[in-house]
Amino acid sequence: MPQQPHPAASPPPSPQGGGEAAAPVLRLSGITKRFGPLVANNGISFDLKRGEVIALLGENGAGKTTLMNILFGHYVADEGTVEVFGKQLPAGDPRAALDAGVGMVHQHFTLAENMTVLENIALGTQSAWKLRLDRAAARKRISKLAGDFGLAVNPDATVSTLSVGERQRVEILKALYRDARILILDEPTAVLTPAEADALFRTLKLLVAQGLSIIFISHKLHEVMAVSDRVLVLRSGKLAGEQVTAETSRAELASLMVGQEVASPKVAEPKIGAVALELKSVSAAGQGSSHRLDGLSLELRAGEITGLAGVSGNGQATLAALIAGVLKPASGEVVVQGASMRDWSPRAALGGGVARIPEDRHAVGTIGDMSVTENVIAERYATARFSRRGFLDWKAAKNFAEEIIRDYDVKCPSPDARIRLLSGGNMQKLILGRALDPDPAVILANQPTRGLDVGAVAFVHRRLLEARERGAAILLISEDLEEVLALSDRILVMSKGRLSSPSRRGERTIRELGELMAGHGEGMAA
Amino acid sequence: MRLEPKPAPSLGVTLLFPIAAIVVTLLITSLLVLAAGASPFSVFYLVAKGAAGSQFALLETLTRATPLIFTGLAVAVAFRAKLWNIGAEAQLYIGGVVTVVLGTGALPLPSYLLIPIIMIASMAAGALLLLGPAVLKTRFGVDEVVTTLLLNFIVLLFVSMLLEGVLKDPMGLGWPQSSKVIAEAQLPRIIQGKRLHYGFVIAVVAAIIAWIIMKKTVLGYEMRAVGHNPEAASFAGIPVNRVLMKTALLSGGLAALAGFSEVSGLKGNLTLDLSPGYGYSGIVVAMLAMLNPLGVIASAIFVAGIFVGADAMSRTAGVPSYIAQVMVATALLTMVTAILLTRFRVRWR
Amino acid sequence: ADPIKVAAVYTVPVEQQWVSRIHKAANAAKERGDIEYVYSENTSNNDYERVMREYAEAGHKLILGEVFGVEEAARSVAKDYPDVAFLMGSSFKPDAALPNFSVFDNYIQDASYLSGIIAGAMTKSKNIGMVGGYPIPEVNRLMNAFMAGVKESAPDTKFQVAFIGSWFDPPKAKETAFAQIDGGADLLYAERFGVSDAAKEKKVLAVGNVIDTQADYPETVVASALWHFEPTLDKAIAEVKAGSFKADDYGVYSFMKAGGCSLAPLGTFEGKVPAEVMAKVAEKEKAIKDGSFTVEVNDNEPKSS
Amino acid sequence: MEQAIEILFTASFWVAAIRIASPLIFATMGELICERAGVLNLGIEGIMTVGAFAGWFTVYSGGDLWTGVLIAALAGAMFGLLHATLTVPLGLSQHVVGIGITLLATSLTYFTYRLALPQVTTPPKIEPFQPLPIPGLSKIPILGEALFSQTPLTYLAFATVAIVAWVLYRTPIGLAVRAAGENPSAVEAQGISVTGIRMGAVMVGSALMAVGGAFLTMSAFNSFFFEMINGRGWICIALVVFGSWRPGKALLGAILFAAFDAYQVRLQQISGGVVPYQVFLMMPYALSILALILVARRATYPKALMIPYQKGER
Ligand SMILES: Nc1ncnc2c1ncn2[C@@H]1O[C@H](COP(=O)(O)OP(=O)(O)OP(=O)(O)O)[C@@H](O)[C@H]1O
Ligand SMILES: Nc1ncnc2c1ncn2[C@@H]1O[C@H](COP(=O)(O)OP(=O)(O)OP(=O)(O)O)[C@@H](O)[C@H]1O
Ligand SMILES: [Mg+2]
Ligand SMILES: [Mg+2]
Repeated sequence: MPQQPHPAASPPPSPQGGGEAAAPVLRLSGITKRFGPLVANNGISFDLKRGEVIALLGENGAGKTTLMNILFGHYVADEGTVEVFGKQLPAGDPRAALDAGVGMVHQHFTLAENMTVLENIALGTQSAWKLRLDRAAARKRISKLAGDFGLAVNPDATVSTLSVGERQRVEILKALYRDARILILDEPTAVLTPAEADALFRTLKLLVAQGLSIIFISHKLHEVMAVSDRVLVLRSGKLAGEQVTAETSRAELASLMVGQEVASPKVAEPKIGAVALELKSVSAAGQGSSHRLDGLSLELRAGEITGLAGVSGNGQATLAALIAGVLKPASGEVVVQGASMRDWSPRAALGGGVARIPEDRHAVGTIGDMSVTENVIAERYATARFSRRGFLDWKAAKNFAEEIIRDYDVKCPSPDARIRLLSGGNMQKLILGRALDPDPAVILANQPTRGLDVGAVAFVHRRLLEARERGAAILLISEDLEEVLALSDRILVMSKGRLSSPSRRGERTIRELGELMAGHGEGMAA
Repeated sequence: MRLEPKPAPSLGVTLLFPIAAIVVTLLITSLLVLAAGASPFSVFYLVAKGAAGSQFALLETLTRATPLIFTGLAVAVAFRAKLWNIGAEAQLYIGGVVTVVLGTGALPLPSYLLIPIIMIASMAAGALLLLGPAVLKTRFGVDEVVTTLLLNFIVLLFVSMLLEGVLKDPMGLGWPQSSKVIAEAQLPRIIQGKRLHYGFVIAVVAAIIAWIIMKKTVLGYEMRAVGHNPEAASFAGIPVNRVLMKTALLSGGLAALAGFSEVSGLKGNLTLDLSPGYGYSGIVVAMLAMLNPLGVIASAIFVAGIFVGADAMSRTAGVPSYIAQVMVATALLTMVTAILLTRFRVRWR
Repeated sequence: ADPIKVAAVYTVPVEQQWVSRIHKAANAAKERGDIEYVYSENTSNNDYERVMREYAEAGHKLILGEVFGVEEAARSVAKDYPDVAFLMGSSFKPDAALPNFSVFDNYIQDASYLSGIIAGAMTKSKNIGMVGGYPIPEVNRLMNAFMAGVKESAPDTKFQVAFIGSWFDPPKAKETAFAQIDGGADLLYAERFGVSDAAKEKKVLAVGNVIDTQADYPETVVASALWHFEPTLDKAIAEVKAGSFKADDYGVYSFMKAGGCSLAPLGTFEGKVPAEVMAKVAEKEKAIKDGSFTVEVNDNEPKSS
Repeated sequence: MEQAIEILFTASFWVAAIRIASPLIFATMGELICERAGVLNLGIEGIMTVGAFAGWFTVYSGGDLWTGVLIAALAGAMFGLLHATLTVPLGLSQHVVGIGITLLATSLTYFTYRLALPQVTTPPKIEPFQPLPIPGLSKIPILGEALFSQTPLTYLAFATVAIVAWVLYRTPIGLAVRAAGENPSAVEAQGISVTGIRMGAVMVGSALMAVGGAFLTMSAFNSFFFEMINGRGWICIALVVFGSWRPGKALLGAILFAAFDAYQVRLQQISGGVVPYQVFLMMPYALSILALILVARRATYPKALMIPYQKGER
């Protein structure tokens, strides 16, 4: 049974005084990790200094998470060593990493949802054989840390009631609570709103000022430029480059990552057509932590990308569920290409030519344990193309899968591979292909590039613009304001379940949009 | 300790581990035989002889495998869609009830009409019985593990009530048993004078049909999708609740066929001991087959063979007959472990 | 002569009262050197036929068992092995066309009836509790005879009858008996294990059935109707030895006349049962033995009154 | 009708209810611990059988009663260890292992019993736990009698509930157990071994199940019989769900179920044989389903229940 001294009792050795530059807080030497034939990490070595922020960059599947998991003891490296404060960490022992002062905020949160914030943080921090969990002490310490670093959360809140941003704060608190001296953040901003991301960066600054060292993984180059001191680029498991942030540029980093220049897509003038989808004063109960909708109206026109910006939780998820057919309106009307939809369901939406790209590709977009082929036909298996008299035409299905794999440049071992084995970017391409193949009249793109690398992002953008050219009506829901600004012909802001008046491309500044997102400013429709 | 997937196990490895499992099982069994004061050396021979050493033994094994194929299929189908049907036992009994209700003279029809009618009616009854828990699951979120488990008790008491009431055989001298089904409702024996009956053939056909459904049809695809990720399935437009209902109907129907086949093919009438836990063994059979309907045939024969063989061994060796169940259980646990080890490698750090 | 090879196939463990009597008689015969004895217990009816065949194949000369649920299959086995004698517990009659298949049953209603007479005299509350496993003829028959006996000495006695739906759940039988004691019973008819324990704990009386448990419950068990399988088995062994085994109903060897059943000695209750009651018992016993009185065999499910 | 209601106000009815509930309480707490850690333990029926035999046999062979309880618990923990080894690090199907363990434990017990006592015809008896009325408290009408005139094992059952509740909600280890059932990666990320927690929980839970079985042979009764667990283990699985995975509610469920059981026995006596006895026997099961329908919507079950956890897998 694990035995954990109270963190305060054993402060990790922190190299005080001079010689900081000489003695790194963390040293990875020659880390190699194989998954079967795949070499996920290949002889990676680097140092992290006290108070330094390193950004780790790389395409989807480059091996970033794997490397961090080795450092933290989730995975055991096949070769190489990890040294923290000059002492070698035993392999595969998260407890040792924690005790040595390494804290990790995982790409996918590791919180027990039905338990409170305090319980999640205190887990494993007190001696297992104590007859009583000291909640008061834990609460005190959490409040202090929260105050010191601007990480406000209610310790007694159940995690399931928290927003993504709050959950992330809990994750960081977990690390700080254990006196972490090295903090690893794996794509911390992928699911954050810009405002939340800013708050996170402020916290990180405070931490660095306290002498913590940080490894920060992100696909967003502007964040990397803003936050880090040094950038490491991984490509196919190898360290492909190392740059001092101040001496490099976004373009250079992008080309280091992908191996070539990434051109941003060119946007032609829209050819706006008829209304393809219309919501007529619909009301619907809120989905999860998202706001409810009350008498909301919306028109999507052919050949136009409508961008929907907003702080998450303001009803975007509810709106997306509604358009996707997952949610039936309590009142009001859904009109697809002129036809009022009485029985609204995912099937009805698909039948009406509405393509859907869901927010969560792992939980909702794909069925992880089924093959690529089985996943690509999921929305259309019942059509004549893939089935006859109750029997599936596997040949047609496989052909279709191969077609998507080819046309959408999906990297995968074979159409029979379980889709779980694909990287997020490739999964997303597959979902995109599945959705766009039937030339849909309406496209609901909900966070289509979340967590994707720059190459994949450009690819998705290009495909969406092509669909627009072809005359599709597109609703782009994204928390990435840059993305919304770059792609949208028309922008709406959602706040407390209501939509602002629309603005055309370039009409509103980021600032104005920000005010609308915060729920004030002119232009909120009544 | 952790498991790492093996790339592609070679044929040798695929066979090696199951063989090792059988060897371990025999070793453990031999130890118990030794503990009972008998000679452990011929255990393997005696088990094999008892399970397949003669035409009689082989037919007995297949006879016992028959209901296990049905219940195994019922479980395999349901578990695919993650509908945890632990109630195959109850569905089996309901199938038996329908068989005697219709087969004891109520429907004076020729065999070729009567038997299909009884089969369909049994399946319908078993299907409806599982539909209840399925509806409770989808409508009220009631855990079906529990409801199907509890229904086993309720149905058994219900059958007991019928057998002491309306279904009681007037010629049965007061025993809680039903009348015998009429000749037209009986499944013929495959070999005259032996116990193996056409229920076995029906079971094999059912397995093939179930395999086709799972592999080739839209329904099978839907069931797997719902089983793996209901949320994603629902998003993609798969009618999750309807699929679960269909799964329940199919699974309950298959389990009910076990009751039909035992009554109509083997016992002739319904008693309270129609099944020595075939419903529960079905779970074992299905999981050993890794939920593959065709695999269910093999695993049912394996489980039946071990039992029949070990039971015979216990008599020849002169050890308590409970050793048969011990051996079945040991074989099961070692075999599932072996199957795992063919696919994964154990790393100790 | 060499001992005869005897095999028995039981559907329950040999602890079960009914089977324990057969097991005991067989072990006694084995001790005497008359037979070699092997058995298979807890054999489900699905396996019954197979086990019978295996024993027949293995050269056993006499096969004992209980074929209540597998009558037809058992008879077909007998047909296939004409040289093997089958003596089977059964509710049906022997069949002359199947000369090697005989039947028996625990016809101990005589003793049950007598135990009922004593019970009627010993209950003060005129309220008797009866806990059974399942209402099958073997059980009903004895319960009914017992109730008839009770009515002989206390006609207005009230009966509480309950079935627990299991042969092996003594805790449940005990709870049920407790409930009957709560319901006013001061004497229990102990058809299942567990009932006498309840009686002992609550200091009321019990009447035993099939086996004699007075040694375990000296303060509790007043009387017991005992089944002796020995006359039945010994007769069969003799027939097999003589080569004259034929289809027969061995049920009569369980009758009191044949020594197949008896009232257990009063033991600790000697002198506590009123003398006139014992006189009546003796009188009835005599009448039963000389054939002037027969206890009715009633297989219907007894009901609470 | 009146009689039917009067029963509810008799002390002996409630005494019986508590007594019938006692083995269920132990086993339900055992199952609850396993499930709280994320492991469905369908081995319960067999493990109870092992406990019933081990405890009884210890006393029969000359051990004292409490030694018997301890041995029962150890025997249960051993089968728990087997279950846990197969389902936790190896991640085998919890359904199949559970049923396999039930089969193995039951048959191995019967086999051992037959080897140990080859010649008995009536199962030998032991001197079981005797009721130990607590002075004063047991004099309180009905409630006091029901609760405080039981055997020491019943008191232990109630104490177990309190301890389980305390451990789960008030101690660091309980926190880890609950988290392991909710999200094992959260446990792993905090440096605790999920495997260790789950295996420990299954072993402790199985030990409790075995004590529940031992109650039947050492307190409710005084000898061991084949098949005497008679489905009680399965009931406990339902009780855990009924109790929404909370010790207090599960205790309530166990008492409620036992009360139904004690009630149906008494109703059988006054029904005059008009209603088939099976209807009464069905009552506790049918009412359990009904009760489940009422509580199901609010029940929050451990999210990781039945999901094996493999370190380094997603
Ligand atoms: N548990 C695992 N089993 C097998 N292979 C794995 C496993 N985890 C990762 N891999 C392999 O390692 C490679 C690197 O994965 P990793 O998660 O480190 O990528 P990443 O750089 O974090 O990607 P992303 O930017 O998408 O998060 C993947 O391409 C994958 O094939
Ligand atoms: N069990 C696994 N076996 C093999 N490879 C895996 C496994 N789990 C993950 N991977 C690999 O790990 C890589 C990263 O996985 P991850 O889940 O981090 O995806 P991602 O690209 O980061 O997506 P997202 O950002 O949307 O979560 C992928 O390339 C995937 O192939
Ligand atoms: Mg990653
Ligand atoms: Mg990613």
